[in-house]
Amino acid sequence: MVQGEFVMTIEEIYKKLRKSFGGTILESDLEVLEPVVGIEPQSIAEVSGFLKNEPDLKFTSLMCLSSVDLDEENLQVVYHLHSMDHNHKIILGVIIPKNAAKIPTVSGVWRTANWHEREAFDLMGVEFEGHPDHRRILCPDDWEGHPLRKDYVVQEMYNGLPVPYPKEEDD
Amino acid sequence: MALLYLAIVIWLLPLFAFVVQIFFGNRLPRKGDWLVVGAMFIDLILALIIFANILIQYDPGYRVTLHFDWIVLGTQNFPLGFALDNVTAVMLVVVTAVSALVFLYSIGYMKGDPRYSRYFAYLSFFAFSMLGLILFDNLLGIYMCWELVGLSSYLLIGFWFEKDSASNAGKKAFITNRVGDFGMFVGMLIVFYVTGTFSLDGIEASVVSGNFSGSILTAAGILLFVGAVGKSAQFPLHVWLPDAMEGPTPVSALIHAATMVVAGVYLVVRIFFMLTPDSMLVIAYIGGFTALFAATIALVQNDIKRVLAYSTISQIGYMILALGTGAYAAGLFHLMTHAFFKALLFLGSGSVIHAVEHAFRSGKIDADPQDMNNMGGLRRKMPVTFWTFIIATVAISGVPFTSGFLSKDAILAGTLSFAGTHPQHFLLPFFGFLAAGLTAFYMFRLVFKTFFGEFSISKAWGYVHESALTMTIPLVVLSILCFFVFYSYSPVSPDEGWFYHLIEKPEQAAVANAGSAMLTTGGEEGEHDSSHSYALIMSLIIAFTGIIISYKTYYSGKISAVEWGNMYPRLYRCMFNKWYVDEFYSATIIRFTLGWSAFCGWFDDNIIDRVVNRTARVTVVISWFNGKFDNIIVDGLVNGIANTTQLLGWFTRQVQTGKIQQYLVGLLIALVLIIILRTM
Amino acid sequence: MPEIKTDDVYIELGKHPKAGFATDDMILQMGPQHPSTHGVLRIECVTDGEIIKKATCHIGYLHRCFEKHAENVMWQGVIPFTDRMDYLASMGQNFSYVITVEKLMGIEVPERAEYMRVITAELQRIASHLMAYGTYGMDIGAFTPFLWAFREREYVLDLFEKLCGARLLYNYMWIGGVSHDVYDGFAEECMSFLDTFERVVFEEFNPILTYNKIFIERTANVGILSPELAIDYGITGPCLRGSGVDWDLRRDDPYSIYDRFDFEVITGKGEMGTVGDCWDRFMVRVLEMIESVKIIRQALQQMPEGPIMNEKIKKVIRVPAGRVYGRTEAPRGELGYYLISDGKGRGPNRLKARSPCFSNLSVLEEISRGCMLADLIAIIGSLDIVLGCVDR
Amino acid sequence: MIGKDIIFIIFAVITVGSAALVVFSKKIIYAAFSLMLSLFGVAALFVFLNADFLAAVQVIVYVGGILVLILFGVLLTVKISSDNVISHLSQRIWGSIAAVGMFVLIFIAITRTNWTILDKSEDVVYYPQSEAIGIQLLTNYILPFEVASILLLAALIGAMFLVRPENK
Amino acid sequence: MIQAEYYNIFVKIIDQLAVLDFLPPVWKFILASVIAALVFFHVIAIFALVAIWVERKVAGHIQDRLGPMETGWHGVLQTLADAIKLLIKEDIIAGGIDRRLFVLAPVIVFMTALAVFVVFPVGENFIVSDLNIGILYIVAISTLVVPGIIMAGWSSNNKWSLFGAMRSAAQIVSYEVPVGLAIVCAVMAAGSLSMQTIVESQAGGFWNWFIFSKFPFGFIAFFIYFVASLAEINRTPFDLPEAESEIVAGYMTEYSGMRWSFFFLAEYGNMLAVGAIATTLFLGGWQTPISLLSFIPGPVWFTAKTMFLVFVHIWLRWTLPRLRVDQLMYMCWKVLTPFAFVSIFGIGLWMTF
Amino acid sequence: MITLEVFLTIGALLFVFGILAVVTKRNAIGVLMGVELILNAANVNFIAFSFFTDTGIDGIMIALFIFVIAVAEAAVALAIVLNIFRNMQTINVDEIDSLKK
Repeated sequence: MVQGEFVMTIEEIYKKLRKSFGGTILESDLEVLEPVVGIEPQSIAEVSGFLKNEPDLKFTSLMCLSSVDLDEENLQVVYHLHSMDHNHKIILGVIIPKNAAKIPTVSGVWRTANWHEREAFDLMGVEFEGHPDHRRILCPDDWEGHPLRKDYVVQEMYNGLPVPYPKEEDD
Repeated sequence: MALLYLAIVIWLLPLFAFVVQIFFGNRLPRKGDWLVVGAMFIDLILALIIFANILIQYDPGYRVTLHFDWIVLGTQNFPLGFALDNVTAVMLVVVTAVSALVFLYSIGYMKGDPRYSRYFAYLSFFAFSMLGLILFDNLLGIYMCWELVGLSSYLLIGFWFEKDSASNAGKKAFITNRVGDFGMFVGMLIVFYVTGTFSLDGIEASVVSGNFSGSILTAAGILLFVGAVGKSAQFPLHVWLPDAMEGPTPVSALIHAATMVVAGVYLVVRIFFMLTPDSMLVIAYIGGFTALFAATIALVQNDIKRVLAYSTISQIGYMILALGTGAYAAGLFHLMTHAFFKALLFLGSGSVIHAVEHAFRSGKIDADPQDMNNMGGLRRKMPVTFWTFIIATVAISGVPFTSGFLSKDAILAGTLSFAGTHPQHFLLPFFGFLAAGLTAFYMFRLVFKTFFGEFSISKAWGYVHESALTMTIPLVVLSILCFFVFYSYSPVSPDEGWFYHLIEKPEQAAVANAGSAMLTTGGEEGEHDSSHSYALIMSLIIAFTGIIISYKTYYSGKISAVEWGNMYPRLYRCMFNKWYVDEFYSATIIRFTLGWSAFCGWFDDNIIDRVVNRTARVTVVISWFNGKFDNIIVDGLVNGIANTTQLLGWFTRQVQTGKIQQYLVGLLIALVLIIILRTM
Repeated sequence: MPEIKTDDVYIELGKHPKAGFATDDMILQMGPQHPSTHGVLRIECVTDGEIIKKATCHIGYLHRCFEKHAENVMWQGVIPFTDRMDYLASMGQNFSYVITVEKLMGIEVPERAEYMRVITAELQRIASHLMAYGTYGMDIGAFTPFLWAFREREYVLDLFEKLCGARLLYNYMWIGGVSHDVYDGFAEECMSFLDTFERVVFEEFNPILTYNKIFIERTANVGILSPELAIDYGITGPCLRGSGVDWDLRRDDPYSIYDRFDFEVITGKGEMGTVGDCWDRFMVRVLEMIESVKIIRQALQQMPEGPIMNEKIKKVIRVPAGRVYGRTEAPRGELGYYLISDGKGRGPNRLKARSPCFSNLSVLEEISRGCMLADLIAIIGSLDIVLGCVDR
Repeated sequence: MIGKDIIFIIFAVITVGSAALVVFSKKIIYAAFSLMLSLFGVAALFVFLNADFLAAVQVIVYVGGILVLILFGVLLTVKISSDNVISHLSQRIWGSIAAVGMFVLIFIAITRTNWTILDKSEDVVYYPQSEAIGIQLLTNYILPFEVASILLLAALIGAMFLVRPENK
Repeated sequence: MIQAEYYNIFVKIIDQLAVLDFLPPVWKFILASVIAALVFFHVIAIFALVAIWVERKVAGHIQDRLGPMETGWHGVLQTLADAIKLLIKEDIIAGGIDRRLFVLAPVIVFMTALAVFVVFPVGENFIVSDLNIGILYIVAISTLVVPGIIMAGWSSNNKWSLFGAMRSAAQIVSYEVPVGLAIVCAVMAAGSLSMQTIVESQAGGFWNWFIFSKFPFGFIAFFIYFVASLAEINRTPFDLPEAESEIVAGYMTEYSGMRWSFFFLAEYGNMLAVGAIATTLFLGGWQTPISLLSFIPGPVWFTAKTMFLVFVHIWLRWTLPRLRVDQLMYMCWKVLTPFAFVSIFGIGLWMTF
Repeated sequence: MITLEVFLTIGALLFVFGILAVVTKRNAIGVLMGVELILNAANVNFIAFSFFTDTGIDGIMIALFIFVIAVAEAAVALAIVLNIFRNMQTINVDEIDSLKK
């Protein structure tokens, strides 16, 4: 791995993205510890493809794909990208509303996204459009709800059995 | 008889090794080299056993044979046979000894080659072929093995076939040999036509009885000799041998110096009884001319292996010359001694090349490791190679106390006495002596340029080192064999040794029948007279002259080689370019062949194709009419029949259900009923 | 390995194959209780006789919703949960988490604690790779290496037990330092273990398994994972290096004090077959143990005296608001934590764990296609997954 | 020699009974294992007929070879819970009629024939039999022996050809 | 009828007993056979007990541990305790299993393991029945194990079992070829199919054993037999049919308790059997290696040689990994079988000249 | 008791059961088993005649050749059956009637 030759700072990458995609790249605060570059939900797949294939970016590796319950209305999907060739990083963030949590899949760009997106769907309820195998991954197929949401309530019965969850005594 | 069986075992062992090696070689540990080398050393031990037995018997007329039918075609029988006599035994020892040492040497030399096991398989195959050539007492068998050694030689020359030069050299050797073999084959056919047999005994019988004589015998002898010319690289078919040096150096040592190329000499020895005076003269002149001719070329070559190659041609010329002048034992003797010291020279040169090449590679220098101009001073880094090389050089130059002196002196004496009897052939000793002087000169030139002086490329000097033990051991063993004691008690006279006792000149029935006294003297008889001492003194003088001139030129620098070259520029250029023989061939024979094939191609394209196309056109027209007839008349009939059959078939199909079980049940019930009905 | 055309692989169940001798496809449920799935993994194999046409992984049998737990406990309370993720390499899991929190807090860790962290993490790597070595031998059918590896692993666990009282789930690394200082004689015991261990690897482990002809036949050229595929699937750790990718976070993205040590990054070279086959992945682990030995030796020699905890750390930790992604090279690959703090809560607002085994396992379906049943076992073993890490 | 008779009866019953099971068992796999028992019984009967060598060969060839082949065939083509393998009624009735007819005829033929004329003139016992068989195979039966080997080869090639994977 | 020569030591014993004179000879013969069968059953059972203990101890020491130590001196009674546990274990027959075949299968497998012991020449007069086709009998009987295993695998109604059965059947049927060819080598060298004659033709010192006397062909044949017999009895490195890491326990997956221990006993019986066959065919059976040691009785030699081979089995099992199916078949058809032909050819030439 | 007639009767029974298996089995492999039974019936007869009459070892030789034929037949027949299964997905002989169509 050749390092350091083409390392680009996050500002440079951000500028390059703005140049290529314009408005779909949202205004982002690049001053914090690990800045997140905001992306419009519909264009995430395109941007990802660009980031992976552009010769001086080459984000070949999707380190992590996280889903975040931001607040009452919104969810966020965060992509940690890393370039094995150039050893630079970028973090993309896509904010989507909770009631219509749909976002194009990036599993066509990085195949590792396949399982990560399934996990995000399973635990956070983000639907990935165009995903080849859109099923729950960790919870059983007939589980109700998405546990990592802040407003998640455990179902009382599962397959006719009470879920062993000690009810807190309110009074 | 037991010895003969042993000899056959010797013959078959390499074949076994070859078969195992070619199929399983890569899977064996160490890629199977131990198998081949081991087989060869067993061969050597067995050959030495045979040889010891021969020595103990000490019988010049010793000969056992074994015959069996090979092919029976109607009344015509083609037997094959093996014979073991003293010549064979000596040859067995020579071939197995040189082979075993060269095989051992190859382990070091070929280390790391990608086709290592294949190489040893080929070597083994060669040993098998060569031993067969020695053992057969039958022209047919000899011819078979003759071709097999040609094949293995071809395979080994072109062993590094990635190099164009190597593969071309292989082809060249093969094709040139074919020319000679064609002559040999015609000779064999003549022999067979006249005598009805290929067996040497049978031929001898008919020569002795006089049925096979005269000009046809001469022709047969010369034609057979043409084969020897090809294989032994005599003028004018010598062109392949220098090119054959493209093969691995051990191969050059084994095949193109010590064993295979002397097969021609061996063939002449085998057919010696049927040589008429005329054919012997032809042989003598070709041999003598080649000896001188090749020596002149060797004077000016710079490639170390090419010098040795031309030296080989020259030395074989010597042997042929000896046989042609009737010095039968001397020729054979030189064959044996030459095998050892020439193998040693080649292996030594291989060791040198190996070291130099390694040095160049390590020093990242792009230079020809075989060019003597790039060497020098190696004696300090490679003492074993140097000393053994010196011994061999001394031997080939004919310095006393060496084997080379014994054999070369015998040949020169033979030619001298021959010339004494027939003064009109004074050229033959002249050729011999001149070549001897030149030999001493160019061999010492080689030594001086290689081992003395300073290494030309000092950058690589640090990388030069002595070769591995597997390479130096054969050198030492062979160098020991260069001393006279193994061959004769006397350092000056070979006829006191076992060799001259065991190898006797056969009855030359053909000469006797020719009724000519012309060649009855000369050869062996001559050695006992005064010509022997003349020859001894003269050859000594000439050899030392050559050595001294060489020393002056290349060591002390008193004489400038460049000046010599400038003094006779045309001669130098001729010698340097090998007398333009190759160029002559390509201008005549090859050009003609290419032209003829171009003509044939044109003929095919323009005449034959045109005729064929016309024919096709006509066929198309005819078939159109045929088709119409077929469609309307024949098909109509056929379809009618088919429709009827289909209708009938439709009816029948309703009966059959397609279930074999039901048919079987029906069959059984019918069977039961029939039996009941019949028996009631 | 028999060649299977890609067309044949995606045959609908029950549909008749186009080529070959017609047998019905068999659906084989391997696991969740199976000796060599290394835990409760279920693989649904569509097989044609012994040949796997498709192997689909079903995971989640060990799912504990670690991330949900983390949202409900204090900052320090997460550490024991991380222990239980990759229970064979708990130190590495602790390490990654505390580094992430410290990064967000922006605090320094005392030198001595850094050295202790590196030493224990590398010892843990040895223990974990020993486990991988042993179980892989058992997958291939050799039982003895397993026990030999366990014998060595015992020494490591003994060291840990003496150090922090626990043998498996240590809770050793705390935010701002480590929980226990070394006891007297730790360095000597450690050194003596390292000396014997190096010899044992070369004189015992390699002859009985690594260079065993049958073992090589079974693992070389099996389950070939090309570098491109590996990166595409987010494979990390020894599996990635087994594919010949020269990538190690300890060297390429140094954290803690790893930039002070001299060690090599082992990559697969295709010594016995193709680069990226099972043997390469296996061999990378074996050699990495030796590299870990080197690191520990250096660390033991350099270790300074001093405190083991940052004094500024209070019982109740306040972490400023922010987001941070911290990653380390755990024994099984890149272990990353994406940590979000809102600056108010007692614990993380969101903690996403990016576990190496999760990504590593996802490639199984791709590389096991067309191999034989026995090869599937070999491939799973060579990926060296821990289901606690996959399912979290 | 009442003991010998009892053993003989046991084996005869096993042979014939399991042959009947082959016919009447509903599962093909039962039929296959019954066939094994029947073939084994035949081998036992060979021992009673002083043909030890043949008995061993019978077990090797039939049980070790043919039966395993049949079992493989069964396992490759039939699902474990496969259904009735006996064909429909009319087929069975007609088949039974034919078979019983055959048996009655053969049995009548056996009982009516006077076998005594064929009885052995002397007690020639070929012993050990394997040697005699070997000698016969390479002398009188050399031609059938060679033909049989060619037949086996042809069958081998034919079988391999038939089940080879088709090239697309 | 049965022309067996009465080497049978049991028949001799029965003949000696005056109490039994009222019985007709055939009954005596049957009685002798029953006694012999009982004796050999117990031989196998006891051998299995010992062998399991030995295997555990050897395994333990190979693996740097002690093995069983608690029950009895160095754990000698451990196997016995296990055996009792197995005997009193619940006999589980799961639902969906084909009951008849499931019950029959271990019986067939164990029977075949037992039946081969009839022709082993343990000593000069110590053989149950010296059949003149002895070795052929062994080959024939051992083929019966294949249907037994298929039966077990099929009737379990479990895919792992079926896998194990198919693997086992394919493996045994394939390896029968090199085994048969290797046996033919010994038979050719001895010129007889009778086990006792084969042993007798190796008399007079260890250089007359076929492994040495027909060197190297005898050795090749022995080696092929040894390797292939490992495969025949499903021992490591050929234990694919019961490879626990791949197919759980192969055809034995659904078995438990006594039925399972029948398979287990059969495995150890088979170990003993192939060891004994190899001893008989290649290692001179009960013959002494050198005449100096002829005071030691034949059965001791026979047992010692057999036990040594059994020990090698155990040793290999704890050292080697397992082959894959295709490698197994490669080994059989492309390595062992050709070399077996070579050695047959070699011994043929040897015997001709 | 053990006479030629007994063996011939056993042979006849085997033969008849073989015939029955051939004609009543719906499964092609069942049919094959029937064929094996028939061949065994023939073998029993051959050996019986060889033992009880003066024909020497010839019966045994013929039986040996019948083995060979049985092996060849079984191999080829199974290959055919498997091929049929490949092409038609069934080995039920009632359904294999493409000859009819």
